[in-house]
Amino acid sequence: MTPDEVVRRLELEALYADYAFCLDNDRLEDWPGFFTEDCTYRVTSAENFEAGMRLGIIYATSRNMLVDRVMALRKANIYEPQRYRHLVANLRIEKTQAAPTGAIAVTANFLVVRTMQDGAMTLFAAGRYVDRVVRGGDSWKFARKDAVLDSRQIDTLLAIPI
Amino acid sequence: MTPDEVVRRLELEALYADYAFCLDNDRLEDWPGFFTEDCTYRVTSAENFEAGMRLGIIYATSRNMLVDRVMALRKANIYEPQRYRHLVANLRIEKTQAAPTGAIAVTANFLVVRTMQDGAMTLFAAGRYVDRVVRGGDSWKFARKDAVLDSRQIDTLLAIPI
Amino acid sequence: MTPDEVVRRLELEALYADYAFCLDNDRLEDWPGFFTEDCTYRVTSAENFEAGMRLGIIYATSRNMLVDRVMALRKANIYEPQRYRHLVANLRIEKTQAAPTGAIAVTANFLVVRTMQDGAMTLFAAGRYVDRVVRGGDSWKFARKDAVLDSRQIDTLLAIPI
Amino acid sequence: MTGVTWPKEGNSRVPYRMFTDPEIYKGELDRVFLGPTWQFLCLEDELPNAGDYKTTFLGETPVIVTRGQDGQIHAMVNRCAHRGNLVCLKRQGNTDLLTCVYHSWAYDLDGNLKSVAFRRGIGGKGGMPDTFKIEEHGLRKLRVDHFAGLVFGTLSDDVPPFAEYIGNQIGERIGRVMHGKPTVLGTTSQILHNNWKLYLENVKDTYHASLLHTFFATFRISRLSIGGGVLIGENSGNHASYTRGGRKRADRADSDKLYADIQSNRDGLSLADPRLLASKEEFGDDITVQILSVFPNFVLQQINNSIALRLVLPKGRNETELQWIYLGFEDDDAEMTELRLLQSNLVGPAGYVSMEDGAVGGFVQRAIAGSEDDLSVLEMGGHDHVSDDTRTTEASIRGFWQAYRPLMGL
Amino acid sequence: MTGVTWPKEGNSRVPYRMFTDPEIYKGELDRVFLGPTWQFLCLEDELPNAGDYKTTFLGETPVIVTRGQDGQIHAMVNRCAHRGNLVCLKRQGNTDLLTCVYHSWAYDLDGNLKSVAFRRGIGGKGGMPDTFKIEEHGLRKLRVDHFAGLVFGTLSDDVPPFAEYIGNQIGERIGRVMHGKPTVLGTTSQILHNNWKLYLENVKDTYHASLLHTFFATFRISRLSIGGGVLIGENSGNHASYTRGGRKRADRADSDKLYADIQSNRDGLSLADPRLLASKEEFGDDITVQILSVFPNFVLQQINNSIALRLVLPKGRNETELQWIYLGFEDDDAEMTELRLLQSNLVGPAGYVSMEDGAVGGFVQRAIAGSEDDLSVLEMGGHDHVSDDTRTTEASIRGFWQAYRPLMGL
Amino acid sequence: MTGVTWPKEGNSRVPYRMFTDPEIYKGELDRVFLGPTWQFLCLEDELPNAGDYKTTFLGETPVIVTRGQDGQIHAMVNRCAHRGNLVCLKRQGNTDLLTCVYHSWAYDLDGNLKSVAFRRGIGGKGGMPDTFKIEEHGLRKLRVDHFAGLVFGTLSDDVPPFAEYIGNQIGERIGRVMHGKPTVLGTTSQILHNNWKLYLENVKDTYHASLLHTFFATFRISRLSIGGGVLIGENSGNHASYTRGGRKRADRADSDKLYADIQSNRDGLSLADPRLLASKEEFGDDITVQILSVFPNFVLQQINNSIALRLVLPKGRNETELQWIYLGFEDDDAEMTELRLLQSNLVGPAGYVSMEDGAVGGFVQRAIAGSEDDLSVLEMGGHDHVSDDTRTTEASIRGFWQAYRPLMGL
Ligand code: FES
Ligand code: FES
Ligand code: FES
Ligand SMILES: [Fe+3]
Ligand SMILES: [Fe+3]
Ligand SMILES: [Fe+3]
Repeated sequence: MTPDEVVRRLELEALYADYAFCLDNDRLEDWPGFFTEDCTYRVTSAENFEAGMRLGIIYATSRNMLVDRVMALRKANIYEPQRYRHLVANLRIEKTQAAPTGAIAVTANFLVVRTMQDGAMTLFAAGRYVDRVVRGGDSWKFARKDAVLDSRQIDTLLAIPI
Repeated sequence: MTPDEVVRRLELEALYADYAFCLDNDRLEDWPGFFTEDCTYRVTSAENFEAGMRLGIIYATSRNMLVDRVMALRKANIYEPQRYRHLVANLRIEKTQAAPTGAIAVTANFLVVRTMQDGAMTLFAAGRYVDRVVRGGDSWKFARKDAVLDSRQIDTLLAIPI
Repeated sequence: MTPDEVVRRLELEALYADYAFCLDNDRLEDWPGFFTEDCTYRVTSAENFEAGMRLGIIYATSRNMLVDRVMALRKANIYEPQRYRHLVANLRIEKTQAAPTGAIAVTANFLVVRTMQDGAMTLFAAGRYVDRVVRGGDSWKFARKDAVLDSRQIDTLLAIPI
Repeated sequence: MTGVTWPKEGNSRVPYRMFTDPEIYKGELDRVFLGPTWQFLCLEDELPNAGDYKTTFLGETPVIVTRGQDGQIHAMVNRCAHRGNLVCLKRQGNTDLLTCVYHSWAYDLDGNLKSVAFRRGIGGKGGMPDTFKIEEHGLRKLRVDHFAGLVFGTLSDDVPPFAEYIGNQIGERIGRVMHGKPTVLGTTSQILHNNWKLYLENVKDTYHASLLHTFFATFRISRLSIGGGVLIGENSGNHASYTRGGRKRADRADSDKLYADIQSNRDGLSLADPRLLASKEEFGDDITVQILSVFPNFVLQQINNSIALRLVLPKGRNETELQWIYLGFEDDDAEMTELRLLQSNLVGPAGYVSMEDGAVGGFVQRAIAGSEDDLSVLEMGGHDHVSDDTRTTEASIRGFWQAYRPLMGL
Repeated sequence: MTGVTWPKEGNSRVPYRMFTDPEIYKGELDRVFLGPTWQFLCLEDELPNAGDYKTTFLGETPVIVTRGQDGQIHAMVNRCAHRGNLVCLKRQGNTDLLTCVYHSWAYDLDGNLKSVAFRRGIGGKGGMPDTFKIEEHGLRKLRVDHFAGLVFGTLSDDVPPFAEYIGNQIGERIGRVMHGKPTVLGTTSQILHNNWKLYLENVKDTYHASLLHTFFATFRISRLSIGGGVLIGENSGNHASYTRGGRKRADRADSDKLYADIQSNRDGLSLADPRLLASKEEFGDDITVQILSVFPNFVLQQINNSIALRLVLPKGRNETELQWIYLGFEDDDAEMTELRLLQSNLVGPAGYVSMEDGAVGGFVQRAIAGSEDDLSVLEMGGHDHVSDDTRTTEASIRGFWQAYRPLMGL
Repeated sequence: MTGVTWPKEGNSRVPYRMFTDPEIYKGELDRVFLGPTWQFLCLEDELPNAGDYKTTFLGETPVIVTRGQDGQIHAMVNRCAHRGNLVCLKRQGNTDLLTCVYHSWAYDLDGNLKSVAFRRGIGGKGGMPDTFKIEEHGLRKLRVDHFAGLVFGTLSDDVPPFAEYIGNQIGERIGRVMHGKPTVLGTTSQILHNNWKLYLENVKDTYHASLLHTFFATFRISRLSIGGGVLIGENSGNHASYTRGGRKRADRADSDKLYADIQSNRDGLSLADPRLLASKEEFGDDITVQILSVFPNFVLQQINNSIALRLVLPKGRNETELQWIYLGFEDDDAEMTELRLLQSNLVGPAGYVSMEDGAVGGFVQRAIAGSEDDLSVLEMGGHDHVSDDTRTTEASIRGFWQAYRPLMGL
């Protein structure tokens, strides 16, 4: 592993930590900033993903659609107060990828625990991120993010993104 | 990321791994050693934490209080045999922080699975550490550790620290 | 932490990420390749492990036995479609160990969430890996792997390895 | 059947006990789901080839649906005639024979028992007695019927054919949406923490849409002040509600006035990326939203160009699985497919105008704890259950209870 | 009410069935929690301003507590009069109107229905019939009463006012602790895997404290050998137990002798940081520990300077939520606040002298499986339920059953 | 006992209700598990020393097993005679006195109450009344019996001694396997999502083994075409099935023909590391597989050199815990121990020839939902329940029901 690869790996780990921090601590307004302007973001199930079905539970083809999602969650949609706790681990950088400046294919496993205001905790989601990150100025951004849920079932609803 | 930052990040990841190892493998007597003598340790809920309420489910303002906690768990308190499994991930070092010698603000997400002697497993806790670490000799120590639980509810009791 | 130690730690983290990826994405045929030819692989409970009982829920004393396990899972055994999601964290390298070329004692914590085809998710396993890794050519391999489950109970059956 | 006596007000009152009582629930599994009702099994196109199968449920009873060698679709209870094992373990697949893993009894694709392992014993020992007649031990078969590419099944011999069961009006409304050869764009599922009937009430509740789903009103996609109405079938358990002319933003002022006092109204919101709401005239009748239900538990949805089937499966008295199948049509071009995918953000577990429906039933379930003897009030639009060209009514919910009560002897 | 006949020994025997039987539990929700009892709702100071609200429960029935425009505290069942949705979704907040999200029916802070969305329909179509009287469809209201800054509620018209319900002695004991304007230092909650009554028995059990909580005895905080007693109210479901003079370590030798044979005694333990046990005379009566309960499910605790309210909420026949509200007083100085925070380590889910109470009820629940017809023995201190100046008694537990049985017709 | 009337076909039909009905389940806990049956408690060698104890269950009732000062093994219900707390909290340990943590009542290792904390009160106040007789408040005791190093217990006074209960034939079969001083190689446990009787049926089901466990047939470890049979005890709830001569691969061709049409056959498979299947003649009778059960819930397994005890514990009508204890013998050499450890891959939760048994019961449980009135068919090998030298039979399952029905009054 070269010094560059060391730095890249740790920067990407920090990226996922920052991403989780944003979603877990109700900083939704910062969330679109983790993506490129023409990003694709999708939450889907392993079943759909592996069947090559493009449908997403959430499907956005621009950063602005993420901005709209946040706006709707803040202003239009009604859901009980709840919080997520992401655990992201097992980061993998596809060996076959180009220099740190180019786009990199990254996968990572996640668990999301959802806690409702009364204190009820559930293992809400388990799955993997299948992402493409690019160097945007001094930071990494998601050009594409697929949050692939192992389960085809969603408990109650999916409000906060994964 | 500078070489120093690389080393610091990995040392801190190792610190949290050692901390979890200590609690998960019944090495409670080693636990106070992860803290400075005048540390503050608290287990609290996100609800209390965000409301600025200082109350802790556990609240200690010195390493000796941690020593007392261990002594009570060993000699005075009665609870069923049980073990924890910590998963600590998404470590974040607050950018705004000073040199590796100074105090550093660190946050990380955790899950704790509790297993009883009969084999029953529960997702016991999910939350984040909001910590301040300092360089103590050749190792890092917690000057302050807040284990902030997402849930306001504790299943049965909290014996082993988080 | 020396530059070599930095690289070693990150290479080992990558090893566990690759290992989890293999099991979580139905690449069972690749699984034996993570082990040395004369490896020992065992899935056991903390109860047996700490009592010094050698019995394993799975117990293999060669890579070929792992090959046979995969063959049986593919051709002989009957079980409902299911998938795992491993979260491996809190990697620890025993300080007392020799140069990166020699055998290294490594421990890490894991959670495994199992998802059935209908979408039912359960926290299937929590525990720790107690491993010995060696440098095999340009990659690390497991000379010994004990997947020590915190619980003595297995839900339904254990088909896919841990 | 159970101590419950129905309130004298009839269908404009519902005892909360109907959503909580374990005896009621057990009765429903038997009288409604295994009774004289048609329930959705699959799309014909989900089983294109002989040997294709998938599994689903009638209530909580597991069912296999197959495409037989005869090219016909067959359905049977997924329970081995020997000792009751699940015959099909996979959700879908293809096979010549349905072979039970437990003792290898094998059934053909119509559910007839074809072979019993070691039926004659071994070396003249063991085996089945001569009195055992293989033809008496098939899988329990369902009646199957088809409509517009949809396959329905029932265990009842008495229920009329499907077309008759839904009637012409509802039939036309289904045909209108299923205008081509369907292709599945994807599926998902939600676990709802409420009795299945609370979700059905929600689906039939034309009154709530623009109030609960403030996204609707905020972006003026659908408002009660926009033209529309509700059709109720001869079997009043079937319904179709529709919104007309959503796309012409007629007298916005008026309509805003109407919504002025209602919390669900938010002003000055617009989308940073309006492609989400771009939609294409597809049906030639300027109906932008149509929600249709077939008693007891099937829903067909059209919201702009987003088309989905929903199947409502009871999983206990206060848990329900809501399954979604999103559809396009074979002759959709890439642009239309993209449109449908983008509009799918409106519905499903994270849908801008449906996520609330995933939670509100659970809110009711929690709220009625300890109030089983109280009654819900269904008087919007009066007390009857007839079609009307307004959606400011609960008529189709009353229609649901009108269809439900006789089955349950209530 | 349920096949159970009470043992002839009266309150000194309790059938284990009382903690396991689903019928008993259902009966309690109705007869005890929705019956003639007062239950804690909130502190007056939790709702300082008009429009403030919080939600809680009477048994399993959800309740809203509000501070009305009139400055008064009101309480109602948290269930919409329309179709039973939760009116308040948040645990606490501030609002002018209580608006149900489902169809925007709006209630004032007293629970009166103020508006029904589209009540008159739209364009002359739909809407509510003229027979619908808005004033007949309010939220169900609770009776509310106040005592020493605490707010209690009931759905019963017959239960006497709160002060009378608890009687003078218990009232004085509450007043003694609530000696100032309370401030909430924090809250927490525990899920107990036992029937709610097992926790109430534990609270009233003056016999167990120094035996189960070996921390007490080990550090000589409270021992049965230290002076103390138990008060039992005229309504014998209410009690207060107290320990006196804990701080003077009188005849330690004697007392050590008494505890010598008891496992709960550990010798030679001392704290590395004794600040935990530093306490300050606050009440001027040298009472170091007072545990008080109001039937059926409210607890007020004073342990040295640690003051907490506990609310015991049933969540099924063998699950209970124990909610804690830790208090200080407005005029506490920083030192006193720190003292209370440190002493909070004694109680709660991780409390040195309370963590065992979180588990022991679950141990009993597990132990009595298959022994529903056996009886627990409550003979310590005899068979009656009168006040006594000893804590080596189970009198106040017998008092609990004395209050409970008539409500249940047992 | 419960509206169920048994089908006229007798033991060759079983109503699925037997696996789903809560009333049936409650009846079993009382009539079967607390009734006239012997249930496995432990190995004598698990409690070598005086004061050693472990805990287990009779059905859902917790039990303590101890080695007394008298060197004898004793067993009692794990429920304090005071207020029902678990007396032993740990699964195993060593102690002089069984002291309840709640109020420190202490029992000797036979379960007799020895001391009551503060029985005489303090300072002449409180304490137990004089009428309280300590000797009337011991723990409830079990009858204990021994066989071949195994310890069994019952709460019944009527059931005959264990040796008589199982009869000579089964006794010999147990003795055959327990040929030395056992050592525990390890333990594990499985949670099965099915009624406990479905697992017992599976254990007694000689018909399924080579069909469901295709590993067996594939590697020709055991096939129905290999010699073997089933013994059924005088108490027909007890059985032992056996496979003979597995190791000589006689007429493979023939046997392959028999299996040719059966899915469980796979060809051309061989192990990359054959040590797994290397086994050693241990019993001198060329019996390679013996599965033995003692009514209601004990199993003794020998598969080649893999020896295990299995205890089947009901955890609700549709959940079961299956506990495994893997054994070797004191005089095993290192090679034999290694052999047993390797062969343990055949059994347990991940066992090549047992993992399917962990799931198949759950499949049945799911399949029979909504079919409680249907019947399973048990006609393989006829309708009776007598020993036979074939395994192509369900005789020993019919024997189970023959033993079960009178206990339940069915
Ligand atoms: S249960 Fe299906 S073959 Fe026996
Ligand atoms: S349920 Fe509250 S407004 Fe309809
Ligand atoms: S319950 Fe055992 S001593 Fe009181
Ligand atoms: Fe809706
Ligand atoms: Fe206590
Ligand atoms: Fe088997």
